[in-house]
Amino acid sequence: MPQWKRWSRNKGRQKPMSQEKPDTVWLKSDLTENLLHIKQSFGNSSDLNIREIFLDRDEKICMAVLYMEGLADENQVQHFVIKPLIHDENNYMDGYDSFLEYIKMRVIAGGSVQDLHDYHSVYTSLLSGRTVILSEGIPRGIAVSSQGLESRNVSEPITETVIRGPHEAFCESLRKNIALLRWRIKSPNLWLETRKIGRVTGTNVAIMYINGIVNEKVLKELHSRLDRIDLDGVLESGYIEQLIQDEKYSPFPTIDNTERPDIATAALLEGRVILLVDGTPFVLILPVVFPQLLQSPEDYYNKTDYGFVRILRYISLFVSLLAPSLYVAVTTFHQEMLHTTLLISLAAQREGIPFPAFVEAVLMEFIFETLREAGLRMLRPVGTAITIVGALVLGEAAVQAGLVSPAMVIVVSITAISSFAIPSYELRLPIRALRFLFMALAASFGLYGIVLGGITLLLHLTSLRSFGIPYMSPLAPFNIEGQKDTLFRFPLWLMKTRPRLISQYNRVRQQSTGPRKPDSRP
Amino acid sequence: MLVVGILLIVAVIAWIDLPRLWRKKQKKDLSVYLILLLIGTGLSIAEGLNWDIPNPMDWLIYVYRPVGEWIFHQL
Amino acid sequence: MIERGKISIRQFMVLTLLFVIGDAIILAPSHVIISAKQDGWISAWIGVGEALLLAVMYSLLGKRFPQQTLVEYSEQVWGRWLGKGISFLFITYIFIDCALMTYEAGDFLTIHFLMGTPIEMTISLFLLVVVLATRLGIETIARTSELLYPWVWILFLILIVSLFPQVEMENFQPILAEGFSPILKGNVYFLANVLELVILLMIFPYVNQPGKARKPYVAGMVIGTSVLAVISMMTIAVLGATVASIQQYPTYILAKKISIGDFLERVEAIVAIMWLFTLFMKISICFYASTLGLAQLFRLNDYRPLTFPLGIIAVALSLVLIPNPAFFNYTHTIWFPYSATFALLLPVLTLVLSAVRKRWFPIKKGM
Amino acid sequence: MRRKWMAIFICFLLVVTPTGCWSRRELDTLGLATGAGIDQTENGYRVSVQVVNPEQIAETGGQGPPVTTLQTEADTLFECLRKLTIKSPRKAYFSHFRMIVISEEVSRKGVRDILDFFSRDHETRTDFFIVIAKKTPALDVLSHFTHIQKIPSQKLFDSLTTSQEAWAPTVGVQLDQLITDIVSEGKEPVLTGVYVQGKNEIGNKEENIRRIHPPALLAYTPLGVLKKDRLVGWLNERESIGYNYALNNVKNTVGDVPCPKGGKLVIEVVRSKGDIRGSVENGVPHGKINIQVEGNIGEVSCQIDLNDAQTYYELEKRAEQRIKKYVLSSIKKSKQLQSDIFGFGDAIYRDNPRYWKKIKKDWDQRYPQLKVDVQVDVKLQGSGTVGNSFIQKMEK
Repeated sequence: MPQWKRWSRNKGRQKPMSQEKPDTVWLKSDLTENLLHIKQSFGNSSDLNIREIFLDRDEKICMAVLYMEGLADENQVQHFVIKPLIHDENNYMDGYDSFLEYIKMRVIAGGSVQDLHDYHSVYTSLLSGRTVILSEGIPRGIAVSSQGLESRNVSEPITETVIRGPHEAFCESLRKNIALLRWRIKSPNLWLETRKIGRVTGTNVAIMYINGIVNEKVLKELHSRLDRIDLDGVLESGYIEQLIQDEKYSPFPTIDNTERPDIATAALLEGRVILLVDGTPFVLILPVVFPQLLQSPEDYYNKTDYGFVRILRYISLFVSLLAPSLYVAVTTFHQEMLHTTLLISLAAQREGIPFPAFVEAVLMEFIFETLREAGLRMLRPVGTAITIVGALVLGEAAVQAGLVSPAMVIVVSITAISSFAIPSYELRLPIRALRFLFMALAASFGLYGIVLGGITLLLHLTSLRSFGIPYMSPLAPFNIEGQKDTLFRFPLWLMKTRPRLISQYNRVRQQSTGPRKPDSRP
Repeated sequence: MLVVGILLIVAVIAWIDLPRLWRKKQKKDLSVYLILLLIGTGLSIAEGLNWDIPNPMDWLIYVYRPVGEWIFHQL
Repeated sequence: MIERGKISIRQFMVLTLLFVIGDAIILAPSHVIISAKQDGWISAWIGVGEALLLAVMYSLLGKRFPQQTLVEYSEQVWGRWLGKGISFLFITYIFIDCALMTYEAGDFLTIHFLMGTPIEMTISLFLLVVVLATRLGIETIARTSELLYPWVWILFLILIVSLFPQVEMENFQPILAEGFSPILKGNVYFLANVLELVILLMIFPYVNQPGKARKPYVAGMVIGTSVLAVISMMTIAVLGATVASIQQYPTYILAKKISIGDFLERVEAIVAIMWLFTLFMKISICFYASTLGLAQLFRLNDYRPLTFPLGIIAVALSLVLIPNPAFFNYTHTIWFPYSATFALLLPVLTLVLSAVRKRWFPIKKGM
Repeated sequence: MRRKWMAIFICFLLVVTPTGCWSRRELDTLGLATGAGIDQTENGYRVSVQVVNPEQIAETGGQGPPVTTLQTEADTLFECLRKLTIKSPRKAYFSHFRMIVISEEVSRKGVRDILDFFSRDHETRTDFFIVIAKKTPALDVLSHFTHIQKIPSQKLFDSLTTSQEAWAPTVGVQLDQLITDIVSEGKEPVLTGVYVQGKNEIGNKEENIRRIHPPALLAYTPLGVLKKDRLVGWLNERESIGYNYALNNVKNTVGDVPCPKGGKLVIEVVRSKGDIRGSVENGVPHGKINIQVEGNIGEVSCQIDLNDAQTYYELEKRAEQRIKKYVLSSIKKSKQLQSDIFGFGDAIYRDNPRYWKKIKKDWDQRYPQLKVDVQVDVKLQGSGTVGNSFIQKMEK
């Protein structure tokens, strides 16, 4: 082991896990002291609203209503907490062992009420948008639900678009996202576990799965991996993804993500687990197998297409990975493979090009990747302009100037177009990077290099696992049933079972027979 | 130059497995590993410098050629 | 057990099949045609029958020791030191086979594909990938073979179907012009390829249903040899015995003949790629078997550290073994008796001896 | 895990960087050779290689000629080809050979040395045609301006491919076929001839393609007969037709048949199957040629009643006789030349290998005495889009 790695590991050990519960500090009975403590903890932040109320005419029972401005819905606080408290004419009745209990049971009109005993829970309640009520003389508090953070409405998916199918995407609010799924799966077996991850951010992370279908082993593995996470903040589900994936250095995604509730629902029904992270519309799906990354929800929504498009996607995967390298290999090593006429026309195009084919290819690919990156980061209206300037003007001019051959421009364009036909953005990234590697192989060893590179890639892919599931299944290990939904999508009524390795119990998914013509005879 | 190249490759190879074997203190594994690595290095350097190396194939031919010719003669 | 991976029955079948096709797909036709001329296909089909018998014998041996590799049980059967000696010779056999095939790969590539690239480079690169595969273990090798498997079939079918218009039945005539002798000679060459299947006894115990390894093994062997026989037939039918026998790699020349319309021609890369796939599988299995065997022989904890040193040795050895191409042809004469020692003599003796020992001297546990 | 990948990457770099790219050749460093012509010099060969000028072929077009023919002289073929580099900026690349033109002189001396190079070299394939330049040096054939297809060797290739499909006398012979025939003891090879028709001296000037009626044309002639690897004689057109019928080389052709009452009628052959068999009867070898032809009436220029079934039988018989005559004449010619181009020897070997072993040594002497039985069966199917010709009505 190299020295630097050992050091970095030691450094990590120095800080012990100290995340959720430090030392519990209980609430005091003195309201003023409590309020002071809370205010101090928040550093007198002005968005902490504290409203003090006297409940009885004698002004003996002092209460404090606390909420965070913005996080809590002012309307709700007013209508369901403050108003009932102020207008409460009954005052304190006997029969309730505590005054706070009385308020909780009779007065507050909020939906969910929770008891608080320590400061820490007060903070989390406040920070999750709940309203906290503290009372003089009682070392307890109650939290009333009043979350009202304005979040983006459910809108159309941007990254995964379909022609036919729901045009609805997850949004940044965890609650809304969970609701979107609950709405789709009306079954009590859809179970939900939440936990907070991030020492500072305390981000809510929800694990959802359908009990009875899900693979328990995957679930257990997921829990243990989540337990191992210790970081200060989670800004996006990518953070979680990178910390719980199987193979540390593989460029291929072993965890899928989606912003479409229908894809998430389908994953749940197949027995997968999904992981929702507060604050991002991208939910994680696991385990994931490679063929899944080339599926689009529309494969299932459209009736006529039983897999033609999917084959097309596999082909475009090959093309976008190998087209430039094949071009380089064939034109610089294996000219005998080309048809004479084609060879002559290619040779004519190459006349006077200053660079070798490999450099030409790398240059063009590099320019194209830059263009794509620029187009992504650019302001949207400018983006199109840049694309046009870049692609059309630059390409045309480069050919005119004799810097690149027209054939190379064609190859690069085909590569680019094919890469967009891969549905999973996550898969495009490794393909993009590997393309350059393959070009280098092709430039030094021709087709032989490509074949060896391909074998290495296959070796790598087959050695991957996603939460214990072989990554290339059902292709390798081969599973005949799985073929119904791999290269081709078989008619719906033939796909009677769930993927074999992913859901091990409860395999049968439907018994429906295919559509029948009505019996003509009576 | 060639020897340096071979030694470089051997060094890279040793870097992969040697530290782990060393740390685990598996004497037998380590010794087999080192012997094989040494043979490999020696063999490649000898081959690279075009030294005369006894060819195992010659031994095989010595042993099996009569047998082979006998078989083909019989057919 | 050093290797914890398990492979399925289907994977074992695929491995066997690709192993049989291995390097033979491009070499077998020339071997049988040189001595048997236009009757070479008969030699090949006889070879299919022999492969069936061999497979049955090997699987008997595998069945007798379902949990152990050949190296492990030869120690039990032959006694500790004799067993170790036999195992060591067996491992060298596998390793030499591996080195020879590596040389074949390099030789073919430098002749037909990468003129001017030194053979050391092509060989090193190839073995680098093989070493990588071996380190990833038998499971990964098996899965990769499953992914390559359909491609081998597709490429094979393209080759056969697109050559159909060029088949000339006259090339097969006359049948049995020289009697059976040349056919049997051709058959011996063919058999030398098939005998290497004994190496798979090193993988037998890793099939996940040990009792059922026999069927896929036999199936893989028979289908594989049939593929070779079909290729030999095609070579004779399309090229004719004369042209085929002067070629070093007739199957490759065969692919050069493909010409359908104006679009499907110059596709000999198909054969080269198919051959690289199967050859890669075969070399990986051999390399895996020899590293694993060596680790088992010395009772090491892991075979993986041995891969890189053995890889270097294999590169050097393949160049040492074959100083020039003529030497390579030379090896064909001795390859059959050499293989037969380990592929016929050793299994038969082991079978007999283990039966005898079981009967009269039951093996003590922990020997 | 990472260490393994790192190491592999480093190994890869170590392997790749020094190798440079040995066998790489950029397209613009290739001299794309499409044809070679081989002439005899006093003690060696003069090889002319046609190298494409890609710029001239490309759509933009240029001013220069589409190809350049370079020639060198040396003792051996391979030396000649390598010597080309002293005249060409680019190394010639042979994978795309379409044509090898061998001069008559060389082919009379023997072509085996040439063939060995082409079959041994890794760059060459076997899918080019080999022809003999009849009465012209091979160099002239390869330095010819051709119309439609600008590259002369490609033009030769294309026109041989099309004419062997549609015109009986020609047949394209490729390398492996030629080698098989040369090596085979019971069959001798043939090669098509090519010559310059018209004014040879204009052929290599650009003027040749400026004219609507080119003064010089490259055209194929009937077959040259080889014995082993030496040219021994030429067949004429009719003999070539007979040869091709017998060897099943005819796919589609036309042939005329004399009408009963004078005039001619042309039959278009749509399917033909030739079959050569050998046998030994009473210790004497026999050859048998069986030809089955299906055809349509393609052109009628005589008085004939095509509505009469009897006419068809009559015509079939005449056609059969005609084809038989061609075949017999070609057999006669080959017997004269003592070259068994039909492969009767092979046929006998296939039928009776033991007998063949006895006679193969003196087959050359025996061949002229071989009895050959020719059977032709012609079937006429249709008469085109019309029944009786309008000529029938016109002259009534």
